[in-house]
Amino acid sequence: METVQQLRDRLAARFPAARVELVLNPGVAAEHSLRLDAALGRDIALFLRDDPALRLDYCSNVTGVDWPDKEITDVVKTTVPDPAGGPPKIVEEKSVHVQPGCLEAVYHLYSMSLKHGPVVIRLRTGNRADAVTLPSLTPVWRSCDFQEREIFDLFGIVFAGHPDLRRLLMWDEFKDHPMRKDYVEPDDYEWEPTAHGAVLERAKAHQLAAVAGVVDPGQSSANPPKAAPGSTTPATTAPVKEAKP
Amino acid sequence: MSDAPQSTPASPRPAPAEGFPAAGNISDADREELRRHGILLTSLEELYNWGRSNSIWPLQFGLACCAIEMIAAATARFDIARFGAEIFRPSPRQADLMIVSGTVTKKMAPLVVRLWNQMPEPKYCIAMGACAISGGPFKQGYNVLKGIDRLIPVDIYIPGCPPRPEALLNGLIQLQKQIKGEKLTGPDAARHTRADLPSEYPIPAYGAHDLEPAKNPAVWTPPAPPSA
Amino acid sequence: MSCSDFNDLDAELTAFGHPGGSSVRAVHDQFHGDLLEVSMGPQHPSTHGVFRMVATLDGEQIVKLKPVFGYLHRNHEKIAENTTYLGSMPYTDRLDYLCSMSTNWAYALAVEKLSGQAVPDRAQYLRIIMAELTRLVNHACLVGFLFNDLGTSFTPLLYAFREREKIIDLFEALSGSRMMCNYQRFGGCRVDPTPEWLAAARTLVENFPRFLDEYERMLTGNEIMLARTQGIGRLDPAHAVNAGLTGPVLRASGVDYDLRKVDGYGFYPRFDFRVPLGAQGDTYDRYMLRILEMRESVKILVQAFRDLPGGPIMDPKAKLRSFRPKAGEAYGRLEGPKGELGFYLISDGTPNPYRYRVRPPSLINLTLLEEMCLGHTIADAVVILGSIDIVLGEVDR
Amino acid sequence: MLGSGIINGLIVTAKNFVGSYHDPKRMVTVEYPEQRTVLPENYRNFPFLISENATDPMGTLRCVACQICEKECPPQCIIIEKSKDKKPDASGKPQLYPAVFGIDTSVCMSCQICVEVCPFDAIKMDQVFEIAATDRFHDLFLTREKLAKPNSYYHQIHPTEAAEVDGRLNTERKAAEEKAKAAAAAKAAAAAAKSVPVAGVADPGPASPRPATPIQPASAPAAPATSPVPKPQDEPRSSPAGEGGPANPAS
Repeated sequence: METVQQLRDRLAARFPAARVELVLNPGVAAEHSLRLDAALGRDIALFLRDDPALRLDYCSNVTGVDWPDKEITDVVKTTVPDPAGGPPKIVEEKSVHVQPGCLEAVYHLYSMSLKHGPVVIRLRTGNRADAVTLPSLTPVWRSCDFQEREIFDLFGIVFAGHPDLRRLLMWDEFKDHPMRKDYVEPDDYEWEPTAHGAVLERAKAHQLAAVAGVVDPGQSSANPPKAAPGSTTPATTAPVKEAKP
Repeated sequence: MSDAPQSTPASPRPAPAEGFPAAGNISDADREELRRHGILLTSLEELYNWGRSNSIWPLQFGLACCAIEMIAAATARFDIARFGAEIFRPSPRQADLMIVSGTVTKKMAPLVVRLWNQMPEPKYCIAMGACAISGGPFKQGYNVLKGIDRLIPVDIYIPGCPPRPEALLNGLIQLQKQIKGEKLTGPDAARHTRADLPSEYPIPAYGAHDLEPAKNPAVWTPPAPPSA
Repeated sequence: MSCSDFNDLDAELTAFGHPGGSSVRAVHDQFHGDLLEVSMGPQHPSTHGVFRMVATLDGEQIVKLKPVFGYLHRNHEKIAENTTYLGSMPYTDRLDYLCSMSTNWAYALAVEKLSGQAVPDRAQYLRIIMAELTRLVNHACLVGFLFNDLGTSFTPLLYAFREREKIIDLFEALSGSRMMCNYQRFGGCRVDPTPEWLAAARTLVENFPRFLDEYERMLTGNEIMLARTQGIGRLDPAHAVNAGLTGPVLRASGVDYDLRKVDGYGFYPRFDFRVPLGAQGDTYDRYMLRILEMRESVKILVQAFRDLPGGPIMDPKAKLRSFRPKAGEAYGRLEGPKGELGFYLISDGTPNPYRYRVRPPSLINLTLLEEMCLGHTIADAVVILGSIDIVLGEVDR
Repeated sequence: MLGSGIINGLIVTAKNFVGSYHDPKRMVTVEYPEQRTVLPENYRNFPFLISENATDPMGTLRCVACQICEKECPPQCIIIEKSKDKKPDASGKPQLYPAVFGIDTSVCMSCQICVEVCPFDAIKMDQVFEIAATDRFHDLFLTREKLAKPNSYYHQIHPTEAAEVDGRLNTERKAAEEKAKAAAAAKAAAAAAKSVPVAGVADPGPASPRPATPIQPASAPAAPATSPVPKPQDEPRSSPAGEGGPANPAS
């Protein structure tokens, strides 16, 4: 099979409008990947599937990856010659800029008929808040069906053109995307006898909140849920007690 | 009553002046002595509890890894049928015992409570394995309920990940002992005989971030952590 | 309704473009009945755990079936991203809890690909022994569960569990736990088996074909089984490949794709074994394929015991604590008993993986469940689900 | 012939049914509270702490509160608080000790990682499994008093592994001894004497996983990190009560 570099060149020639970047993998595995232009993602995927030399008919793994906003400190070193004739000084200029985060979908493609692979392709969203739409590759490979639903559920990438885009693992009423790096899970830290590290911090925060009466022991959660008394409990002999002081 | 505790030392019986003592006052040693002579003494309460404790029908309800060990306990090698508990009922209406075998996720928790509510009294709950007791290794997960005892009362906790089938049998024997000791009348009567105690528990709803409510304060009363 | 009727129906469905959405209408138009929605599970004796199917029925025929997941979603990936590489190893036991040994290996394989660790020869052989023993356990139990779904009350499962107990006794004697072995490490295995253990394992493997013969005599010729599995849940190869199905389900449709041959991971290229393939792609083929795979596994095991070399079982450079692979990513996969089990890891140079993803074969093999069930009765859906072989710990993770 | 497959299947089950009456090998049931499976030596369930001396378990814990296991435990079920003062260990060196050591068995998954990372051989895997309780907050949280078990108990449950560990520790201690001869000599000898399994010193009591099982002292003496042989696979894994096998522990 051709190398990823050759494949990149071939794709660039075939899709001149698309931006196809080579993403080098610095690790030992050295499985380099191709970052595709999201707008033309599905066309390129179809090409990869149907090209006779590639025949990538099997999409094995679809993964979401969250890349949060990152603060990057740039250090620019400039050499200033000393006017007095001494050795030139090195002046460092620091500047901080925020690299905007994004969400990424990674597809591992193999060929079952030609028995080669993997070709790793990546699609990136514009940011993590509102521009989170990517083209769905489920029409190309049916195996993306559940995996794209899972990514929609856990990361919040919206796959345009997916036939049945619903949450896969969490319930439909759930609002968060828990696999994102900045997700805070609900507060149920009443009984943590062996807490240390991050868990201890959360347990202490829970204790403080309980003492201050902020958290209702019956309904504690990191994000106070909206009250829905009618829907929560059916008629029973033991209604949930209100908060004890 | 061959399985009366044999280790009880022969305590002096309550010294009847004449005649025979009332059935309730006979010590275990005396009763064992009588049994050897072919006389069975019992009370209605004991007979009732004996029957119940030896035909506990569990709900056929597996959640995760521990369910495989529960199935293993029902197969030939461990043979839970020796305890009268082999009839795993698929319907909660016919079951006496709910073995919560595995991780209870928040998505599953309302259904577990509903199944519990559908079981008729007297009913018992065994939390089998670390996950059912406390969330276990998956405790810090966002979708994992940290212990089924936040929502329903649990009678026996069997730790282990997963517990051996023998450990499940051991828990079942403990439950049988508990059932045999239950009183039907009086102030310390068993849960199912008392009208003031609930047999149904509120079913939490799916909320935007968590279950609502995430716990039932009527059954969930954790003490202060020991190291705090 | 006899088998031939179903074949006619199949032909008609193909004419209407089966599988796919249009066949829903086709079946509906054919029967003109009122539709009934049935929710099976998550508490149902034959859904193999907390799996739920929402089936729309016309009479007893399925016209629509939607699987619902997540009742055992216990956040394995999130927890793994907050713990060390080694700390995730015991969690992989709990993914596919019937086959902890091969799940361990899949994870170790991915981490070794990420960090470039070498594995000594003896450990490679031990891994193959454990993986194939696991395959025996899984397939034997699967057949037992499948017959439970067909309506036998527990008997084949009792036979399967009798054999399973023997094998997991071996696992327990070696690794200390019946199910959660936690046996593989990055760069080798944890415990070296004694000669007595190996002798006991060899005896077991040599006796296993006898069990298989008994099992087959009891089950394979059973007319009720034949009537209920042949022609049921057909799956054509093109759809199966496109839907990413792997493992015995794919090979039952006749696609020759076994990672032990394709990737040749571990020392599998040194072994002589066949990859059984099905012809019809129906439930019966999936059942027979499991039996044949067990026989091939026995062949592999016999060779492994014969050739097992001496030497160390751990890479001497491997270290247990403060393990930090270089930044990068790797996707490691192997042929688990249920299909392609893959781990995708992104390292950022810290002790914890930045991204940890499991490619669950059980979940992706369910992609075509609806298409396989369309036009069959609700009782057949149970059997089809049983023949796909899912474990909910892996489906929902 | 139609139906012959079913009849064949019935013949198989009938064979097993009849066979189980005359062939004890086919009776696989272990009647649990009366009979017990012989747990393999490598079996692990919940950790415990090793103390050198059965009479003073709290004073002779091997643990030096380094907190490595607390950090490495995947489900974080261990809590350790270091002591303020130091106590001499077996080789006479002053060491910290755990003022608080707790394991929440309602979380522990017996993965053995704490044992593998412990550099002091202070925490080992136990074999108890009958600890079902009615109150998880108190009964299932094991404090250091409940966790400490003497070294002789360790020898009883994992003989091969314990002999290897003791050999290693003794070598280390001898090396330490040579460095600091005078004061340490007496203590090291005492430790070496203690580490030999002494019947009757340890009383595992109700926690013992197999009270009536005789310990085979000669199970693969030279092999490192061994696993015992399971019984031949067709036999039931236990002896019937009252035939020289495990006595009835239920009485």
